[in-house]
Amino acid sequence: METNYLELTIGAVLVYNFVLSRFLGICPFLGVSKRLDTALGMGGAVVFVMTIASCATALIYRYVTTSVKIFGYAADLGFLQITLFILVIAALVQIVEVILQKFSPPLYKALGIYLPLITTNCAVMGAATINAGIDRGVWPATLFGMFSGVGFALALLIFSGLRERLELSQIPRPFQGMAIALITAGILSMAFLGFSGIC
Amino acid sequence: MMKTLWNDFFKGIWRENPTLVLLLGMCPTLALTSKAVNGLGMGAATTAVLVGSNLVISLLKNLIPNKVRIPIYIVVIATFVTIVDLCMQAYAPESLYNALGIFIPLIVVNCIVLGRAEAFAAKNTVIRSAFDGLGMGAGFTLSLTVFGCIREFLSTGGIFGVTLVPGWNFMLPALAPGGFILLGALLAGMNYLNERKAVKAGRLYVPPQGMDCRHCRICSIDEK
Amino acid sequence: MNTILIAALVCGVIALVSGLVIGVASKLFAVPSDPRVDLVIGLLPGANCGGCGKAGCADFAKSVVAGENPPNKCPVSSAEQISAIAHALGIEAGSSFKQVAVVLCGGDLNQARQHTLYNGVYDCVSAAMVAGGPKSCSYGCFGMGSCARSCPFGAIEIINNLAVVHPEVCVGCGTCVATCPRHLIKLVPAEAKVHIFCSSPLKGPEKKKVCSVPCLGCRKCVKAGAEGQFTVEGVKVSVNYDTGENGLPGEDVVAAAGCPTGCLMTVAKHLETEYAELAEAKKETENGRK
Amino acid sequence: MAANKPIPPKPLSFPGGIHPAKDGKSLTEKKAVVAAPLFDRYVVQISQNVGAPPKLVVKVGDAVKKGDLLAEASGFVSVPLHAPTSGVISAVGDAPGPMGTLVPAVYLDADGRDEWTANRMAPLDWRTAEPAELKNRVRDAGIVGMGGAAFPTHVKLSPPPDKKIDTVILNGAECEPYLTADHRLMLEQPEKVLVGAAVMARALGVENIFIGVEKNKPDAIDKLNELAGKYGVKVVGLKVQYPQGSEKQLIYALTGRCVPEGGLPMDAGCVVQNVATAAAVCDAVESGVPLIERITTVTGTPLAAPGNFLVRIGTPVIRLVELAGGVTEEPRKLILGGPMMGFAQRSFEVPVAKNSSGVLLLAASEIVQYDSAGCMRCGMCLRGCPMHLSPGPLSMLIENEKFDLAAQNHVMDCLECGACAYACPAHRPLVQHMRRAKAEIRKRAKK
Amino acid sequence: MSENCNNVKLPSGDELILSSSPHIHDNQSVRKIMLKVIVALLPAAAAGVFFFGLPAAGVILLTLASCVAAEAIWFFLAKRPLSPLGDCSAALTGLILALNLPPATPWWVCVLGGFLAIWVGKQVFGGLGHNPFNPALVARVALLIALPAALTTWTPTGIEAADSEFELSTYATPLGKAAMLKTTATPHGSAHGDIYAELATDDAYWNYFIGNRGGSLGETSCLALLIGGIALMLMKLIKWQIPLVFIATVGVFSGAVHFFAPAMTPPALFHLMTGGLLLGAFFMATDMVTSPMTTWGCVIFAFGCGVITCVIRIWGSYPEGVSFSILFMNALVPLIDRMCQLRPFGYVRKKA
Amino acid sequence: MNLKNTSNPLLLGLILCVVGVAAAGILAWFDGVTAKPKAEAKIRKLEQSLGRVLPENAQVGRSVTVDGVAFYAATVDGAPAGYAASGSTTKGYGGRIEALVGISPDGAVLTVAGGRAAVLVTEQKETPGLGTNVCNRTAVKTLATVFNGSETSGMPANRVLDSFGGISVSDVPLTIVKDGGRIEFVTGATVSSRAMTDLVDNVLTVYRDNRLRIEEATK
Ligand SMILES: Cc1cc2nc3c(=O)[nH]c(=O)nc-3n(C[C@H](O)[C@H](O)[C@H](O)COP(=O)(O)O)c2cc1C
Ligand SMILES: Cc1cc2nc3c(=O)[nH]c(=O)nc-3n(C[C@H](O)[C@H](O)[C@H](O)COP(=O)(O)O)c2cc1C
Ligand SMILES: Cc1cc2nc3c(=O)[nH]c(=O)nc-3n(C[C@H](O)[C@H](O)[C@H](O)COP(=O)(O)O)c2cc1C
Ligand SMILES: Cc1cc2nc3c(=O)[nH]c(=O)nc-3n(C[C@H](O)[C@H](O)[C@H](O)CO)c2cc1C
Ligand code: SF4
Ligand code: SF4
Ligand code: SF4
Ligand code: SF4
Ligand code: FES
Repeated sequence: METNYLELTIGAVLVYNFVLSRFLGICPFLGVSKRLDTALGMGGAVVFVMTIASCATALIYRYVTTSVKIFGYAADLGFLQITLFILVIAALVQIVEVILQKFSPPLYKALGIYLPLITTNCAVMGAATINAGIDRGVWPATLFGMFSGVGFALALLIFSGLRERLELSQIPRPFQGMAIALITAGILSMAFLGFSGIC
Repeated sequence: MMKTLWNDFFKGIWRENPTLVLLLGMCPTLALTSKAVNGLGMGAATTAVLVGSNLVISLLKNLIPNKVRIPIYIVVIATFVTIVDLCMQAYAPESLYNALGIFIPLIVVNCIVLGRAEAFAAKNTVIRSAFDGLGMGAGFTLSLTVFGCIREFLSTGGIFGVTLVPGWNFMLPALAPGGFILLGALLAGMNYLNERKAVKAGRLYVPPQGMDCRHCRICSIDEK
Repeated sequence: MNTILIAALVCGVIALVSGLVIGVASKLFAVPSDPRVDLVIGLLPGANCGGCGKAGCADFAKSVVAGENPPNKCPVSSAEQISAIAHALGIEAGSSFKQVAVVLCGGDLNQARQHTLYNGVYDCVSAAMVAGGPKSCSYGCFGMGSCARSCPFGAIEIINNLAVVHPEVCVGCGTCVATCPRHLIKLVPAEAKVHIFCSSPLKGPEKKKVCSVPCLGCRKCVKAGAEGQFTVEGVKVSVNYDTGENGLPGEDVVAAAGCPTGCLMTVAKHLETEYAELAEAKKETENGRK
Repeated sequence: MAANKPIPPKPLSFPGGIHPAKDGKSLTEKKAVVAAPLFDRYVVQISQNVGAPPKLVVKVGDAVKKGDLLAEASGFVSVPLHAPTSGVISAVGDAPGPMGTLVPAVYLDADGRDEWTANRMAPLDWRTAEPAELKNRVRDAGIVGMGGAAFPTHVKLSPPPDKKIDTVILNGAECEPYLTADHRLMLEQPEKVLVGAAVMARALGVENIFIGVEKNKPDAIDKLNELAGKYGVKVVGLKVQYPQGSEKQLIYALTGRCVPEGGLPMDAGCVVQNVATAAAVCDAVESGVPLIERITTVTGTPLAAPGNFLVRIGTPVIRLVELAGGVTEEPRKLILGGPMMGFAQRSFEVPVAKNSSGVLLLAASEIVQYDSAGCMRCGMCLRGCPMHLSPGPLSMLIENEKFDLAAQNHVMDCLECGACAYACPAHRPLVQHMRRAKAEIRKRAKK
Repeated sequence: MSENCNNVKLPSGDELILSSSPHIHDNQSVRKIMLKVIVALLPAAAAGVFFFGLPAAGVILLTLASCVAAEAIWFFLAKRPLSPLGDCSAALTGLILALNLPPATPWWVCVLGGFLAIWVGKQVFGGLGHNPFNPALVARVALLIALPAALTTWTPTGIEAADSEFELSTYATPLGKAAMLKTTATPHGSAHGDIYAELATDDAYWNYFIGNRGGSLGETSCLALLIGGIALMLMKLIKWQIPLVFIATVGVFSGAVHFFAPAMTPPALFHLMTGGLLLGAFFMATDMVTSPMTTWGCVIFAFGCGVITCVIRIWGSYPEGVSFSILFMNALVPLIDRMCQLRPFGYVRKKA
Repeated sequence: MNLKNTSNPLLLGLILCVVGVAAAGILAWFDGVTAKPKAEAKIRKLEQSLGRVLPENAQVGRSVTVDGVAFYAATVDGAPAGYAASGSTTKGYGGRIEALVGISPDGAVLTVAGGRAAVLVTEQKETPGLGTNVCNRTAVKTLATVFNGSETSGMPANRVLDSFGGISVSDVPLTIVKDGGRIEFVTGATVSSRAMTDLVDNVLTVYRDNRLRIEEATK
């Protein structure tokens, strides 16, 4: 279990960036990066959801799937992990959405449209699975989820800036659209490789 | 009937290929194709889940209330994913299982699977849904394997672990940046061919601008 | 067996709670939505391209339902898709009266004199602001394709420095009409096949100096056509697109009129001649290379 | 309000701007103004002012005298038009205009007698005349801004009551390369310029009068200084830097005030007038002469004898070229105005208008072609832009027709001064882009 | 209307050129700028050839040629005129790439690098001016991760090689040595602070300054780079803020780390004089296409480059971080540009 | 029956609950079904890798962990045949490297089938194409080997790892050739080579210092 929080956070944001080196959450990364403002909204939403989802799934992992005891019978429910994680994440997202809608319409307006997109996003589930895979405690897991989200948001922000610039370039016809976006993402991920080893 | 089924199957392979045309499920596409075997394995696993979930959901489609259909789809899909996971733990070669890693659980959130459940299985018959799942899965597998072959060949000079060009060693295509760049180049190539075809046919061709969500509107449909 | 029971229990409880919460929440916070929006979303191509000026297809669908935007604002939808939407919403968009655009100028590279050497942005609007652009005819098409670029459907092609609308692709959205700095583009009924490809109001001899296919104002067509098929404004003759009782002029009128310059033409013929000229030019350059 | 603040120490310059290496002024700056002879035909464009075009009051066949009304003002922002000589109206119709399109014009065949009209306006004593009287005179004389914009001068002299004007600035900067008309005017008729300034100050009820002159005209500064005291005018030498003559930059250089974004000089408490305008005002007031002739620089290396000429409004440019000795080398560009802001012409038939301060011919070797290559983001245009815009990125936006974003990035503040395009190593047609965007945005705003 | 004026015919309207104002231009062009930068790089290239011998000249020529060839082939494939080749930017990219490669780079790596730079780094984005990343660096980093062995095989300079004690097979650059010490230095090591002594002697510094050290072809000679860089600054072709802030940030940052933890990293001067800092700061971070346009933007950009360079050098697994830092900050340029937008003259903040 | 449009929360919850219960049931049952193969696979995995660094036919017995090194005792026909030791180092270029080292009872690195030294890296993060050349034993499969069926089943060769063959406790401390020792290294990947040397060195040192304890514990 990691105890070095600095390493945990820097690692999550830069070195093992979810999008650019772990290949998680590519779909929203490519899909919601056309404009800077939408990228900002999506980034915020992902940080938010990843934090609470990592916390919730870590709790489930710790207190249900690995060590549930009912009527004195213990069972290893490892096989339920996937089902429970995704169920909890989906429900959580829906609940957050309705609550936001009710109690903070401005925030809902800013983040609302991105929330459902996050359910079908590898990043959230990925963070939960990684946490479970190395048996992280609830607190580090939450932190990991949050900073992985920050890493995602950072990559998304940078990428959307680049794409706004690309939009003004005379991209050769076959490369227009997704193709150039992917190539740019590749070079961006190359730049992030430089951080390897700093933790 | 046969024709419909054939159509359901075949559209996933080329016309609506989930990776190359719809640009869905990008994470496994990029993460698991540094080797052709991994692509094939991931494709097979996803296909199994797709067929299974499509079957079950089209069976249950009338019993599923609209309000909770997404959680139910998810549970069904998650069940199949877990089954695949358990099978792989038990029977698959260890190296493959390790290579696929967390991407097996992540099939759950693959937009292709959920998207087919929502867009096809929930509206069509069991048989058609099965064929649809099979076709989409085959398309996914095919593109992953082909892309895997390309990356593997360019980086190690071999395919499926068999060296064809001894001494070739060029790591870039196998690493994250190379994956992105190669996929981009591949798309550009497809765009070029499609555009040429379209021009010949006198049509207008717009290169895909982003992922194509017309087959999975999970994200937008729940917009209250 | 224990495991199965416990698993079922745990999963059941969590699922029950989720279901309850979702159910209760959706009840409590229900926001009424217009089912037609979903309908339109379903009919749109879902490219989420933003080409319509909205944040995405869903946003656009809302504005269509609200009547803020006509369905044909979506640049990706085909004509059928658009009419399907219009049909679904009961809007009479393009179903009864289809219009297409036509560029009323026939002076291409080979026929109209370029007046000066132009050096600047290759764009009609910009060129028009530099001493009226390079074309000798102050009313002719620059052929720099501002309209073609603005057309969301790619219906306009620039052939031999002249804009030509492909009527089968054009959906009549009118974007190009607003773009052309020379106001050469007109929306006409789709049935109109015959046009006078000249927009200059100048006198015949003056036009003759700068262009070999001007409308000289000889009125042969007016005589050949039925009553009300053409309108005359000063020297300028044009097809009357407000279909009167005699309808629009057809090919027979073209044949009967025997237009001395050939600016009275069908669209098909126009395209045909332009393509032929293009092929000619290509052949020449190839020969030149050999 | 900026207007009430005391005038801070003068910067005598402004941030940004460029120094054209070859300013071409030496071709004509030593050439005294020569009055052009009477030609046999004048083509007077009807609309020579910003605002509503004047209404024609003559018809074909009418005989007119010099100074007779050809068209009368049709609104507040409109000025009358006068006959440049005596003769017969031979036609009313289209003539090549300065923007390349055909514009309505009056063709006046001179009778060679050049007789003044009978109802010529009476001289006024400006020291005693009412401000309103002076303003009316300025309007009746058909005076518009002769520095380039052709904005009716009397409008500028009638600020709305909520704007406090405390300074009149005469623009003698003449920062445009090649042009020396204002320079010669200030040198040869300083008295007229100063009187004009005083007249306008009186019309506005203002004490503070500046004349800003770039320091590359030391003789003109000296000349003005000799007489300036008499009229309470302060002559200020300014740093030689293009576009020093642009009113916003000039106001900043002279007073340290900034005209707020989208504002007018009066928002900074100033009224800026060209020196030629002032001279025309002087003529109108002191001798009742309407604006029918002006000093124009006819220059360019292809010309045999470039010089400054006193020409009547409506003279076709071809006559001026002949007057300047004809060409010794084939000119490839004809420009009305200076090389930085002037308009390329498609024909030598265009007539001189009230705001034509120069006629410039360029030979092939002097022309640098524009290129559609991409912006290199080198930032040279940023350094040159007197309005602190980012012309490079703006032009990219405009090229991609993102006019909304261009508007957000302040393209409407562009002066079209050309400093950016001058500096751009990629030879991008930046000003043309700006112009298109401004037109497009105005069009959209109207909708 | 061709009236005769004296002896020369006036052009009939057809031959008059129409264009927008302004009608005169500064005597500046892309080609001239690129050629000037190429000339400014010649001292560094010459130093490289002097210290590393003829193979280095081969690398320079080959890389340069392959960049130009790659651009020509691209234009040919895209059926576009070859005229943009004349702007010399491909040649400059090639030269800079060559100066970034080890002196003994195999020929095929040079060729591959040229194509990567021009195709992946530049032309797919639309060519000169459109590329968000520095093409030479894209190629250099791609090669580094693709062929780490080829790109980390250093050769000693001719002078060093003549030194008989020298081990040729295991040659490492000064930064490489520092990095190795980094991994071997145990936290509780006794030789606290002295471990870098050998790398930071006066003698060593002199060698670093003139360029008698291992490293990429053109990065070794501080002297040659300073000559070229300062010339560019004086000609105002590069914004002086970038090199200055970049170098100062590295100096201050590494100096501070060395001050507080001498075992962590060598002194600041070592950092300034070794590796590709000067080459990067003067010639690569300043590429106008890929750096911010405004003054403050440049300052932020250069500061970011400096910090990331130090972070990678001190904590990262790569011995050198200049390439990565510039590439990373290139990605941030659109955001920086947005942050540092200029206010128009007379701008008034709209009241909210 | 069509429940599509129900919005009764209780019913919704119930339906979801039923689905959940069913899913959980199926999964639990399936988990039971695959329990045995899974366990076998796990054992197979360990044995496979352990087996590769031990003599043929060796049986893996009890294990003990001393100073971070795990020793698995092995016997051949009941007689002690040495240990498979799982050690690690953090001096790799990418950080931690883990490897299995087969050692004989008297503390020498074993030589296994095909004359390979019994050193097998199980986890590493070295630079692909550089450090991995030091760590990985990758068989070069070519078309020829595939068609001839002559794929070697044993361990592929690796110059650095194989140079550990026969090295024994008496050779400690180990150094690479470059530093004057006996262990091979890969130019350009000295760091990784040193790290491997350090790893084996550590394993042997621990064995030398705790031999009796280990023998005792794994009896
Ligand atoms: C729409 C418009 C309204 C103007 N109104 C006034 C005005 O009320 N008072 C004034 O002094 N100048 C006014 N001006 C004139 C400008 O201040 C300025 O002198 C004119 O645009 C010419 O400037 P330029 O030659 O620098 O382009 C107005 C100009 C325009 C275009
Ligand atoms: C870039 C630029 C440069 C200008 N240069 C001069 C100049 O040199 N002399 C001048 O009188 N007016 C110049 N003007 C016009 C002035 O801004 C202003 O319109 C004029 O001084 C107002 O006086 P007027 O109305 O009498 O013409 C320039 C305008 C711009 C936008
Ligand atoms: C991108 C990069 C990756 C590297 N990866 C490794 C590695 O995985 N293992 C290693 O031993 N050295 C690696 N090195 C090289 C070390 O930095 C060091 O230079 C080298 O090990 C010493 O070189 P030598 O073997 O020639 O003495 C790498 C260097 C670079 C630039
Ligand atoms: C000061 C200066 C520095 C440059 N630096 C580089 C560089 O580091 N790498 C490069 O590929 N091109 C460089 N160029 C050339 C040019 O800008 C580059 O090819 C463009 O990025 C291609 O679009 C430089 C140009 C200048 C003027
Ligand atoms: S822009 Fe013009 S040509 Fe294109 S579809 Fe609309 S009307 Fe037709
Ligand atoms: S029709 Fe109008 S917009 Fe189109 S090319 Fe011709 S001039 Fe340009
Ligand atoms: S023309 Fe406009 S953008 Fe260019 S320098 Fe002048 S004010 Fe700035
Ligand atoms: S001067 Fe030209 S190339 Fe440089 S930034 Fe401006 S527009 Fe771009
Ligand atoms: S596959 Fe879509 S986010 Fe990962």
